[in-house]
Amino acid sequence: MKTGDTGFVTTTLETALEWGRSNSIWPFTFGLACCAIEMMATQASRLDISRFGSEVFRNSPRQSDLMIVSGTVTKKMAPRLKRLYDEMPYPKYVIAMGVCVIQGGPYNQGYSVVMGVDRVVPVDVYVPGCPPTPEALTHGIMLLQEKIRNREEK
Amino acid sequence: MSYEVREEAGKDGRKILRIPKENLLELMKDLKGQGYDHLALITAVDYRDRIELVYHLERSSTNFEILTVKTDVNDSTVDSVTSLWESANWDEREQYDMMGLVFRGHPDLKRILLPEGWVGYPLRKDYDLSKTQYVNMDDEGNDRVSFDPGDGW
Amino acid sequence: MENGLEKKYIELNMGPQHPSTHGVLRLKLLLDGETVKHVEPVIGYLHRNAEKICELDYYCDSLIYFDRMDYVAAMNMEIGYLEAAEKLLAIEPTERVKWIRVVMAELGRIASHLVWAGAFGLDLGMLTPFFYFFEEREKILNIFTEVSGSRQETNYMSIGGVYQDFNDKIIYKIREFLKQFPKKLEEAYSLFVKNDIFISRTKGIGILEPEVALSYGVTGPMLRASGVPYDVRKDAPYLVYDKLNFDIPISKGKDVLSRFIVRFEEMRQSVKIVQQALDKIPDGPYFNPKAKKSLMIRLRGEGDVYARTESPKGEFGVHLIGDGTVKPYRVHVRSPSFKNLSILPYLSRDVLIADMVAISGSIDLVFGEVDR
Amino acid sequence: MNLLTRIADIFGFLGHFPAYAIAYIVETLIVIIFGTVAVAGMVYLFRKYMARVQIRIGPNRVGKFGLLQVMADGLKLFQKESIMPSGRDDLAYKVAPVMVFIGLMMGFVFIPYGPLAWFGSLTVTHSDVSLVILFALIAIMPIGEILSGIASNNKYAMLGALRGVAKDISFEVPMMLSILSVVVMASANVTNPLDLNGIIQAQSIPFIILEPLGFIIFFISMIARASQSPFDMGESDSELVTGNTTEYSGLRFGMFYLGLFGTIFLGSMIVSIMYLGGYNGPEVGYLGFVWLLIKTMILVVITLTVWLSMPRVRIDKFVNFGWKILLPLSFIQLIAAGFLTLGGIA
Repeated sequence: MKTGDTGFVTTTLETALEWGRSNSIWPFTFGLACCAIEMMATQASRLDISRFGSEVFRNSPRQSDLMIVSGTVTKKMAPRLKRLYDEMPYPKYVIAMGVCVIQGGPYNQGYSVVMGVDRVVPVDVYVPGCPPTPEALTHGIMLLQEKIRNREEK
Repeated sequence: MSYEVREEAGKDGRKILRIPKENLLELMKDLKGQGYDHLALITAVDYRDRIELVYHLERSSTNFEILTVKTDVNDSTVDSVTSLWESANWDEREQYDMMGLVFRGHPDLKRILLPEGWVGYPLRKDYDLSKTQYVNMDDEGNDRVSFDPGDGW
Repeated sequence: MENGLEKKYIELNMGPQHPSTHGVLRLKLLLDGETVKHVEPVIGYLHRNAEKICELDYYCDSLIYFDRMDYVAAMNMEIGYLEAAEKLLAIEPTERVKWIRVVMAELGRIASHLVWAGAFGLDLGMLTPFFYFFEEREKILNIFTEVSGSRQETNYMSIGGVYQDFNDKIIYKIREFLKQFPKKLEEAYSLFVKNDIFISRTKGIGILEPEVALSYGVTGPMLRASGVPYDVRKDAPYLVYDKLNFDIPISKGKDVLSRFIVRFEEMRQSVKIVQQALDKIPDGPYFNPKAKKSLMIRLRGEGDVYARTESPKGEFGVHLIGDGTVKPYRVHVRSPSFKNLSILPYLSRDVLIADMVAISGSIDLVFGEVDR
Repeated sequence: MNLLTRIADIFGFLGHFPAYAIAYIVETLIVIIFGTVAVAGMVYLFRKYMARVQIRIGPNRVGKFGLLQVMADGLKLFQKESIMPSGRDDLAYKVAPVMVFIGLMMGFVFIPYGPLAWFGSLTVTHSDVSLVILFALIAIMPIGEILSGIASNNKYAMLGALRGVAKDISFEVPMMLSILSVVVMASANVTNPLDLNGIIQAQSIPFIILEPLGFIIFFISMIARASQSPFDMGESDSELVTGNTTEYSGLRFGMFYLGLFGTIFLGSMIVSIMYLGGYNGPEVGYLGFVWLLIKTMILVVITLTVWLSMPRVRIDKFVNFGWKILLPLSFIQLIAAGFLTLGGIA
C-alpha cells in the first residue's frame, strides 16, 4: 500500500483511477480451446459479464486490458501468447482460465503442452475447472476487480 | 495383377488387404479405379521392429463401404499417394510429423502439428517423454526448438 | 508463386490469434489488394498430444481426451471412442444405453451447430444471433448438467453404459426443451435467410464440387451441402440409428449458403430423432454388468478396430489397436475438421478476404479436433 | 435573445468586442461538453439497448443502473499506456485521432440547435453557408481514419484504410446530390438555402414526405459515413482485426471510439435537420431543441438496430451499390426535387 506524501488529493485521484480501471476491464478476444467456449458463454445472455463493464471484447491487443487465457497453451503457441501479452498496454491483467492453463491439466504427461501459463506471462487470477463454468469466470473477474481496487501491485 | 495381396478379416468385420510396400502405389491406383474415391484416413502404428501403415478407403458409389489397406514399412520411406487423393496430403504430413515416415513424391513434406525443428517423432514407441523440448520464436515468426529450459517455454 | 511475381503481393499473417479463425488457426495469405491469391493454413497451435497420452492411460480413462477433442460436441466424441473401444473390448452396451446415447448425441449435435451458427454470424459481422443461439445452447447444457454434472466436457458415457440412468426429471427437461426449441430455431433461421445482405454474402461463395470434396476427404455437412448424401448414421448405422426415422438433408447449392441451410435442417432432424428416441427408450439396465466399475481398469483388448460415427463435423473415425494389455497400443483419430480444413486453400483462391472469412466460417472448425 | 447574447451580457462590463469573444469561446466549450456528454450518453444507451436486444442486462454495476459505465471507460482509457508502433509515420499517427475528434466536435458547433426555454437559441454561430462549412468539416473525419491506417505501419490497418477510401468515394457523390436536392427544394421558400437554419425554416412540410428517396439515400450515406455495421468494412472486426485502429491504444483509441459513436449522433442530427425539419414542431420558440433531440434519438435507435441486425456488406458489393444504384437514384431524386420546386409544392 502506497499513498504518497501529497495526501488526500493523490489518494482520491488514485481511488478514482482505480475505480475506472476496475470497472472497465475490456477483455481480449483470445480463445485457445475448450474454455474459450465457456468464455463466450460468459459473454452471452445467461451470465453477461457486460454487467461488470467487461462488455467490449476488443480484437486488438492494443485496446484490451485483460487477457483471459482460455484453454491449453501449447509449446507452439506460448511464444505467440507472450508476444500478444507484450503488445498489450499497461496496466494489463491476465486470468488463467482452466486447469490446462494453470498446470497443464489432463495433458500434463505429454510432450507439447506448457505446464502452466504463469511460466510465460504473470497471472493475476487463477480460475480452476475443466472447463470452469461461466459463473466461475465471472467470479474470477470480480476477484480481479477487487484486486485492482486493493492496489495490489503485480 | 503383378502384385500379391493378402486378405484378412478385421475384428470388426472389415476387409483388410495387406500388401508389400513396393506394390502399394500400384494397388492404390487399382483401387482408385475400382471406385474408392474417398481416402478416409492414413494411420501408422509403430510395432518397434516395423511401422505398419494403414489406409482406410471408402467408396462413394456403394454407401461408403470401407476397405483397409495395410503395409509394413521397415526403412521409413514409402510412396506417396497424394497424386491419387488430395486428402493424403495432410494425412501424410501428419504421419511424417508424428511417426517419421518419409513419403516419396509428396509435394510439401514438412511438419504439420509440431513446430519445425522438433526433435524426434512423438508417436513412435521409442520417443522419450522425459526429455522436455522448449519452443521459442524469432522476430520473423519462425519457431526455434531447444532442450534448454531458459530458451522458450 | 512463380519467378518474383510475389513481390507484388502483400503477405498477411492471419492468426493464430484472430477474431475469425475460431481458435488458433493461422493463415498465411498472399494478397493482391483485397483478393486472396494463396492461403496456407498453419495448424498445430492446439496440438495437445491426446493420441500419445491415450496410450499411457487405461481404456476407460482415455474418454476425457475425447471429450476435449471436439469440445463443443463432447457427447458425440464419447460415442465415437466408445464405438471403437466397445468393439475392441467386446463389451456390448445394453439396449437402453444405446437409446440414451442417441438422445445425447443428437442434443450434442444441436448444441454444436448452435455454436457454429453463432460464430458464423459473428464472422459475417452479425452480432445479435450469437446471443440467441447461445441462449438455446445454454438450455441443452442444463440437460447435460442434469445427467452428468458437467456443462460442456460431460464425460457422461463409459464403457458399456452411461454414468447415470435417465429419470423422469431428465426426460421432462428434454421434452420441455424440445417443445420450445423449433420455434426459436425458425425465428433465428429467418433472421439469416430473410436478410438480403446475408444472402449476398453467402450465395455462390465457396463453390465446392462433389468430386473435389471427396478427393479432399471432406465429410459431414460440408459434403452433404455439395450434394453427396453421405451420413454414417444412414450408410453404416451404429447404435440404434437404423430404427429411427429421419432424413439426411442434402443441398445442390454447393456454396456457403447451402452449408448453412443443411446445418439448420440437420438441427430440425435431430429434434425429430430425439423425440422418437424419447418415446422408444426401452427399460433395462443402464450399464453392462460385464463392465463393472471396479473391473473397468482391468479391461483388456486385442486386435484392431476402426469405428466410424457421425459427429456434427463429419465422419469421426477412431482407429484403436490393443495389444492385450490394459492400455491401448495405438489410438488414431480421423478428425473431420482436419480434413475439412485442408480444402480451405482450394476454396479460397481468388476470392476476397471477406469471402475467405465466410468460407472458413462455413467449414465449422474446432481446433481441439483439428490438432488433437 | 439567444444563449450567445446572454453570455455576452454577463461579460458586458468588458466592452462589446471582448464580451462577444468570450461568449463565443464559452459557448463553444458548452457545445463541446454537450457533444461529449451526448455521445457518452449515447454509448450508454447503445449498450443498454444492445443488451436489451440480445436478451442481456447490460452494464448495471457501475453507479445506478450502470450510468457511470462510460465514465469508467473514459477514466480507464485516459490512464492506459499509449503504445506507439515502431516504423510509424509519427506526425500522421499522432494527428489522425485528433483530426477525427476535432472534426466531430467542430461539426457540433455548426449545428442549429434551436431554442430551448429561457436560454433562447442554442446555436453558436451563424453563417449564410453553414451547410457547406458543416460538410466540409465532417469530411475531415474520414481523412483522419485513412491517415491512421496508413501511418501505423500495420497491414491490417493499411487494408482498413484502403477499404475506407473505397467506401468513402462511393457514397460521397450520392450524398452530395441528395444534399443538393434539399438545397433546391429549400430555395423555393427561403432566400438562404445554404444555411441550415434556412433549410429548417423551408420545411413547413418535412422533406422526408416530399423526397422519401432522397432521405433514404442520405440516411444510408450517413450510416456509411459513421462507418458502422453494415458498412464497417474499414474496421471490420472479423476480417481485419479492428481495421485502421488496430495499432491505437489508450486515449488515442478513445478518440476513435468516441468518433465512431459521435458520428452516428452527429449524422442522425444532420439527417433530422435536412429531412425531418430539425427543431420544427409545436412550441418552437420554447421547445425547439427538444424536438431536434427527439428526432435525432429516433434516428439513432434505427441506426443502432441496423447495426445490431445486419451482417457486413462486402466492400466490392458496396462500391457497386454506391455507383450503380445509389448514384442513379440520387439523380432521379434530384430531378424530382427540381420538379417539386418548379411545381410549387415544396
